[in-house]
Amino acid sequence: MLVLQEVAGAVPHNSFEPILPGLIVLLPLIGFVINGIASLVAVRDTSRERAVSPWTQRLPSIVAPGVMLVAFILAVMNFFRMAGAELHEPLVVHYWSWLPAGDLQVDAALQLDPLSILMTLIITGVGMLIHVFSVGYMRADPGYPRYMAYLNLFVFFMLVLVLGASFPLMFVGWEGVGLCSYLLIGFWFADRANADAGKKAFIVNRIGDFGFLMAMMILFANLGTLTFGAVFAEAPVVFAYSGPVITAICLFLLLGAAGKSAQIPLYVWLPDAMAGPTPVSALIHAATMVTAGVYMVVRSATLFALAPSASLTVAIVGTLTAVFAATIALKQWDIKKVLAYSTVSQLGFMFAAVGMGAYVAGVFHLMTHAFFKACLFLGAGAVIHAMHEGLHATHSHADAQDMRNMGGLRRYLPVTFFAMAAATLAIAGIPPFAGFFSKDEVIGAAWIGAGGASPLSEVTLLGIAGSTWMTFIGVMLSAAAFMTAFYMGRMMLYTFFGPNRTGEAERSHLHEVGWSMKIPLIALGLLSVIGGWINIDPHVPIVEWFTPLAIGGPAALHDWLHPVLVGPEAVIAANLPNLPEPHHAAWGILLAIAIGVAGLLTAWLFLKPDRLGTAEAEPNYTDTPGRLLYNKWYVDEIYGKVIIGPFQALSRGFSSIVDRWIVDGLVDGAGRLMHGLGRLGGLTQTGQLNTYAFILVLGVLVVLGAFAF
Amino acid sequence: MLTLNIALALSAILFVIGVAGVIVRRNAIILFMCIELMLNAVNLAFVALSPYAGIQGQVFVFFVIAVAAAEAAVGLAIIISVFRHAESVDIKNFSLLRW
Amino acid sequence: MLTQILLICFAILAASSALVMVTRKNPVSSALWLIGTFFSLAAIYTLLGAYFIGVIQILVYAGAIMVLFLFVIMLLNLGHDYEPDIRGKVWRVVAAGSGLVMLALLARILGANDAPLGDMAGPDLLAAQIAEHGAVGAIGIPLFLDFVVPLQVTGILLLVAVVGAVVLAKRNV
Amino acid sequence: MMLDFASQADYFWALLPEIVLSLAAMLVLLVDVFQKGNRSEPSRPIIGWLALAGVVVATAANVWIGDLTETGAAGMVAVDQFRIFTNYIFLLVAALSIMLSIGYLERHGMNLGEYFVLLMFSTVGMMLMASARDLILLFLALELMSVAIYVLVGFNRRDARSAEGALKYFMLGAFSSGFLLYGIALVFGSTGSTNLAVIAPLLDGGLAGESLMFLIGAALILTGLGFKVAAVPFHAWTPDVYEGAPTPITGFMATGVKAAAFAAFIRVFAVAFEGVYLQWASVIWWLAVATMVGANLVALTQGSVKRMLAYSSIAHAGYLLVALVSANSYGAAAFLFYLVVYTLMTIGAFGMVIANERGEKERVTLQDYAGLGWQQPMVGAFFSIFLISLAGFPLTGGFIGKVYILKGALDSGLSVLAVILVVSSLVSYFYYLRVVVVMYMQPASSQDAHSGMVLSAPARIALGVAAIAVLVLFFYPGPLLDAAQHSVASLFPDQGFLVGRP
Amino acid sequence: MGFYESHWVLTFLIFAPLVGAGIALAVPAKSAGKVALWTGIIEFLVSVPLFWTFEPLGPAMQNEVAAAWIPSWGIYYRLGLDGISLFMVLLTTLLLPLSVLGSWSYIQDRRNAYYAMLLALTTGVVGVFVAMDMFLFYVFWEMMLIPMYFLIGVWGGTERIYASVKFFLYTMFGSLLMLVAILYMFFRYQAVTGIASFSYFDFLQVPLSMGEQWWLFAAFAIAFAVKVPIFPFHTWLPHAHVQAPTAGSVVLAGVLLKMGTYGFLRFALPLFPGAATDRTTVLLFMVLGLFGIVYTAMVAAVQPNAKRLVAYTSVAHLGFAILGIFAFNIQGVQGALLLMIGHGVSTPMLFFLLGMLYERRHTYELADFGGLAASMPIFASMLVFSALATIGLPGTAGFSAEFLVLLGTFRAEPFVALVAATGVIVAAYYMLPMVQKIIFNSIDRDENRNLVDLNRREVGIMVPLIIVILWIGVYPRPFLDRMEPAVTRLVEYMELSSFAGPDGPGSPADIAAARAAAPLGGSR
Repeated sequence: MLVLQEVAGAVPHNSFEPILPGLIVLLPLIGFVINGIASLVAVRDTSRERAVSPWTQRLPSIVAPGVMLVAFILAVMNFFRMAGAELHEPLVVHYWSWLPAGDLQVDAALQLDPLSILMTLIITGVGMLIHVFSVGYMRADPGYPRYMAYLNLFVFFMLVLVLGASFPLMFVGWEGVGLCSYLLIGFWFADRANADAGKKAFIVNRIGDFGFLMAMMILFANLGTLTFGAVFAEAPVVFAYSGPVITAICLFLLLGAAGKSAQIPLYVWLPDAMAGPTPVSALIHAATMVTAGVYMVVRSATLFALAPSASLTVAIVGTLTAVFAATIALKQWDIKKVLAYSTVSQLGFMFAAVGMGAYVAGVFHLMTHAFFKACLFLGAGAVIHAMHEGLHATHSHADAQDMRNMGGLRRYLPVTFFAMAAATLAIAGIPPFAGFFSKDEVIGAAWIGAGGASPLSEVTLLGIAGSTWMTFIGVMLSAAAFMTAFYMGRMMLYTFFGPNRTGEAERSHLHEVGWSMKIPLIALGLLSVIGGWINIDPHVPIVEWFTPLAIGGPAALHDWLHPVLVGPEAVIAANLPNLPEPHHAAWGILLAIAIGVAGLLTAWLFLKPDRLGTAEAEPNYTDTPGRLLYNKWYVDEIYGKVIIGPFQALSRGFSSIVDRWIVDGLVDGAGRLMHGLGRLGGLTQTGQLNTYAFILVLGVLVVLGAFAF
Repeated sequence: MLTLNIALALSAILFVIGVAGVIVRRNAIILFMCIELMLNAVNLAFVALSPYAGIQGQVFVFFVIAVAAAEAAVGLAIIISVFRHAESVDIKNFSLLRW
Repeated sequence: MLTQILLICFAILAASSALVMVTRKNPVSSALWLIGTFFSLAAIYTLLGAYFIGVIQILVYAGAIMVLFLFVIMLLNLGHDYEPDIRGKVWRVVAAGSGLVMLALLARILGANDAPLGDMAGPDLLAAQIAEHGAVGAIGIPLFLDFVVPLQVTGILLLVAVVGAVVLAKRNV
Repeated sequence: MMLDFASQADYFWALLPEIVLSLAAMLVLLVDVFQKGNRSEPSRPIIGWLALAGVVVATAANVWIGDLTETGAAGMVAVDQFRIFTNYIFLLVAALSIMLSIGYLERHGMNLGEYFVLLMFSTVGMMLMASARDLILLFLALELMSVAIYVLVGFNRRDARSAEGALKYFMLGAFSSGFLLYGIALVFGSTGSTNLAVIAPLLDGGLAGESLMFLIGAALILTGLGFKVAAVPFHAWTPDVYEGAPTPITGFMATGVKAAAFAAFIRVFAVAFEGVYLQWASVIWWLAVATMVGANLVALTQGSVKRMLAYSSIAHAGYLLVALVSANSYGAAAFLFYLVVYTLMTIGAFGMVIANERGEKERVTLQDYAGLGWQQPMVGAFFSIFLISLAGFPLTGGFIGKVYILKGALDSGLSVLAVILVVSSLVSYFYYLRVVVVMYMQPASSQDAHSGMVLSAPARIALGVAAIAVLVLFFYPGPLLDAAQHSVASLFPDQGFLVGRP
Repeated sequence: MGFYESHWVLTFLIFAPLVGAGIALAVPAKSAGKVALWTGIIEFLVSVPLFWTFEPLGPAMQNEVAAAWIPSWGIYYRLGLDGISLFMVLLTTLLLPLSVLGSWSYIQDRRNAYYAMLLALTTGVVGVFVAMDMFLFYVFWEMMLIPMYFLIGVWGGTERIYASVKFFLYTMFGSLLMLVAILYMFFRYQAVTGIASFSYFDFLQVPLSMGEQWWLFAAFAIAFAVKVPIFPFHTWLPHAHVQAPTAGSVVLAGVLLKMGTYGFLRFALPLFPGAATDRTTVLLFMVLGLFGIVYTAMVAAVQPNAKRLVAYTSVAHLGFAILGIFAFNIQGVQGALLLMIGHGVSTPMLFFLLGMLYERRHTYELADFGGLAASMPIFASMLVFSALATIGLPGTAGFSAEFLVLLGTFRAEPFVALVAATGVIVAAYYMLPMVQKIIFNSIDRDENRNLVDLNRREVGIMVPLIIVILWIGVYPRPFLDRMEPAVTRLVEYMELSSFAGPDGPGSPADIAAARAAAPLGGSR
């Protein structure tokens, strides 16, 4: 492949020379092709009732994690190169001209800058671990090669998403990951619910994609370009600060991001998406794909900086989602559902962060969340795996994912327990675990804004001042953080503590997972501990105590991402020159720690895993709040009644009434009318001479009249 | 001109009587007689006009009478032919062909 | 003046017997009344100066054609067993109505005093022609000179009529 | 050769084709009579061939008079290219009809020599009608044509329908010729002449538009001719008569009679009465609309293919009326071209109806055609060609013809009429297609439903020629288009071909 | 002049199928398919080099010819190829051999006639795309109706007659009005210049008042709108598709519908620029396009019959094409063209797949399927792929096209684009349930348990289509480059000629000026 290297800005030159960036993207695609062929061969064998060729099962175990490993190594190498080089401008690697039409020039090009490299690292790194996990988790499934193919394809699209150098290319990845998500959610398609869930995910995502498309259209109509470099260079020139156009663009982008990152009102697909295999949930629906919205907002930071009210909207949406999803997670019994709503909630945190302009905090939380949530999901996968084996042995039909059927599992799955415990402490925000630092930065940003030091503090939305909003955000996020700690504690308690609620027979089949699953668990557990240490800001009170732990120097992530955020900073500096210096207060940090600890403690003190019955024995929630939360505020039902139902009824009405009887009816009616008129006219042919003579005379009279008058 | 007008008026009246007869009668022969009446009405018009428009008018009448004779021969033959099938000359019986 | 009085008398005669013809149920009496009309017309022709046509009218129409009609009526035995064949009231009204409308339209010719479009010879020229060539000659000369083609066509027409009548009416095929 | 009708002898040359055909007809009559003597038996096959030979000789005569010109006062008959062209059409009609009749008559047990004689005399009438420049001759020619056809319609004496058709046609035909005659009388009274060449200049002054006698006369002539072309509302006889008549005669009537009446229409109205165009054009405009729309609508509901074709021929009269109302050289040339195509396709279509008849029984309902296309591929293909052409679909001459008519109409600024033509012909697609549908898309009642198809050799030749000609007239219409344009040039001497009517 | 520089290549492409049709009629029934296949392959192979021999930057019209046909009427055998028609021709020739292959086992009766019809159809379609004489164009335009009519009516499903007649009459309704308009143009040209001509390039010169333009544009537009079909003229399409045999549906969706959009680009717009660029017209067509995108998509979503569903989706897609065309900018028009190509391969792919299903199950009802991914994995992958191509997933042809259309539309009419963009949502709303009902869920019918997966021939049909879909999706540049000069010319022409001069928009003077500034090509 011809690689044309070009430097986007003329001066000064970058000294960064990437190593085969295209290969990082291409490798998963190659993996997809190989695994895809294997899967077709395998299924063909099955459908012909032949023995499945063994290589079709073995090959994916090597190829799928293999390509990921190579890609990860390449990403790491590039990362170090970039770290050691001068990078003044994002480096854009052009491959070919993709959509040249008039003044529209979209190239197939990759953009390498700190942000995309960081995302690549997360994707390939976490992705590789999950691939390895999947080898153990899915090997017994008849669709194993297909699964691996999809997973590789997903990584390919995810890399296109983060590395693409223009909005359209990002959109390619954007939709591509949606596709893979669809395919993987519906992986066990024979079960109708799974197929439905996949469909739901795709369609809801498409609503978001609509927003993305609209944003691109407006951008192009105003700027005449869609490549990142040009857009971000020209946007501050073309768009008025806080003007309607840029606000519209950002709101549409928000819609797109909300779809992909499961924010209100488009979050409904994510909990259903748990229908897919658990490693999928870990990779796609926790660590990578769902964070694409966050990535997109950060990537478009320049635009969002230009539209403060839109930014504030992003923050508010994120906050509401964080609280809302956390409430639902409080009452779920399905272990994956808890994690799913937790993910939605955590994504809300990230949104709140990037909305408030705390881009680094957003990315930071994205990264730590990728670690601990992937770890939690994989742990849940290990639990489910074990439960399945147990239940399978006795042909029990009990739900392997229902926490009421678990209990006391720490004795049977110690490694899993410790990994998950580390992740739980991380998500609860207990220092020095990863989540503490990132979540603290997020909530801290709200308090800073409330103090008037944020560009959004001066904005008025819905008649309420920005700083008030920020206070609201801070309070709500704190509440969400408390709930997070609580429901995570609840989950851990019910799963790993108390008496074991599986039957005797099943219990003997519960055992720890194999090494291919253990290693990723351990690695991710470790990352959940240390992941936060790469961004320990020594200027923040209390956090500064942890400075010795810092990896890569103090506030390394801040420094690393700084080149990416030059654009928005310049916008703010130009438009809000008198912004006060942000001031971190110690009480905020203390509050955050207190909330985390309190949440876990509350769970520990008030929940009694010993008294819990199995799913069959335990009664449903009878109190109104419990029912409301358990049934997810009935949002799915409301959507069904208010949007989907009427829409389908309308469709049916269009089809069976409007199209059939009005549009087509007019056409057929014209035909029938002609026939009727013809029959009527034919009636004059009575066969009677007198009639004919009379008709003739009538004609004569008419003609005579016409001539004589 | 009075003569002409009387003749033309009579011609029109006879013509119209013929027309009305064709509409109202069912007996094929009488129908045919009505048509003959119409032809005669036209003849009258020709003759009446010929003093003004020229002698061709009368020549024309001559031809018309010849045509009437030919039509009478053929027409009555047709009526006979029809009568053989239907045993009737009433045209209400002739509606095999309709609609 | 006398001519005109006679003309009016014959006109009334012709019109009334035509009317009676249309309204008779018996075909034979219809035929006879028609002959009455034809006779009246012959008289009118004579009054109008078309003597030859008047004679032909009686010879051919009243003499030949109407005899043929009567012959067929007799042949088909319609003189006795005739059924009433006049259509019902509606038809009669319709026929009368459309007849009257047509009459009204045609009558506009009489009211309007159009200037003739071409050169009109006038009655005098006709009289002069008749005086010069005789009643037969006045028609015969143009008939055989100017109208030789129509005359020949008439001959063919009569041949066709003969052949046709024979083909249709002869008993055996 | 230069003709001067001051000398009556020159009529001999001017009318040579008609005279030849008349003599041939008489010869056929004599041969037939002498051959049979006193016996009652079917005629020999030779009679049909003899009649065909007569038509061929007449055609040769027509070729010969092709370069005649006239001088001096206008005579009874026109000697112009228009007439030559129409003569060819009539002779073509006659030839095709004779060829179709040859086997048909035997099958229906009515093989009498008189049939061909009458057919030929009728053709003479048509030729005279198209050439007549005198209203007297016009009337006589019309009667000659009609009287022969009255007989021909009733020729199948075993069939009550044939007799009934003859009666209806005769009664209404005589009735309408009364109107025509009255019209001629009034025109004669107001102009003092029956010669169209004399009348035409009299109308240019503008007085004619106010002369009621003339206008009423013209109106009555219009109704008389309208009857012969079967324009709505003077059409009522057409379906019944076409259905009752022996099928070859139906074809003959649908083409020849119509063509002759239209030729007369052109001569009388478009050429001679051009001075009162404004008065008659609007009437014919409405007649055309009524004819096209009415006939096509009623045709939709017909269950008998023969009757459907009858309505179709009425509709085509409507299209030709559009050409007439265009009243320009385009329209007239379109009219000639269309007549040729129309003749071929209509006779072809009726020929296919003949082909599907068996023995005594006419099989003319739509269902009788089910599966025909697959069991008799040639018949199916030919019939499809004729139907498609009747519908005016590309790849057939019918399309070029229709385009030509549309061009004429647009040239005269008759856009609305053109649109009505197009929309009504859309309706016609439905019933033409329905035959194709039945032939190809519905299963036959049995495996050998169409196996006993008998069609005489001449009929096959006629149909083959017609089908090929219909196609050729699409792919290579140039010569005929040029001929048609050339033929009408003398009718509209002051009109070029490139300038539309203002 | 070489074969590819002269008109002979076009002439060959037009008439080779006709010759093939003749041979197919003559040979025994069992070899008719082979004749058709070889004709199709030769046709395709001969057409392929056009992709390279066509010079995008060369003259506007290439491979031209003008041979007299009916000279007294100014009717010529006049062909030409430009960046717009090039791909339509290639699409047609690509689909021909594939549809023959697709009929291989589907058609058992009357094969001679069937293949002859299929080949004759190709003649008409190719002719439409290269004819530059209005009369010739009209002839081809109409003539392809007959084979299609028979394909549906003879080899179709149970309601084939209704469907075929409806197809025929509906299409005729539009085209007859167009015929009148063509003749009117002919007369106007003759009135101005005194020359009889049906040449497209001459017609471009006809000075028309706005009043005339309105009527003529309406006549042309209805003809093309029925063909496209644009809402509310679309109801013939579902019937035709459901009843047609596979190859019929393939050609119908693949190229016949494109004749409508092609007609807009080639004729309705440049001939009547004043009326076409009038804001009322633009909005009208855009709104109708939106109806197609949203309304028909909604209707599609609830169809119980898979073929019917896909038929409706065609309306939805071509709604995008209409938007792009009436955006009158480069992105819009290029997108519309790309969409025509993309839809011309992705929808046929769906129809092929449904046809293969029909051969196995003899039904198109969605309720009769379910879980086929287990029994027919290759089929399932193909179906998913084609469905995704249909809903315009990036990387497939559909996305490149719809994206360009949307960009172009937004530039012209932002709010229209806003509504149109919801098309991406409804596309998923109709397509995914269909996919799910066919290949996902559990197998609940025993007939579906042991279905045979696609064989080599069937996979072979799919491969070229997949290649084209991906090619356009990933690297559409070769296509865009070849069409760009033609599109640019068209867009400039429309802009200049609709410019409001002293006599108001679209006045004869403007058109003449536009013609001089941005010639649409063609030697006279």
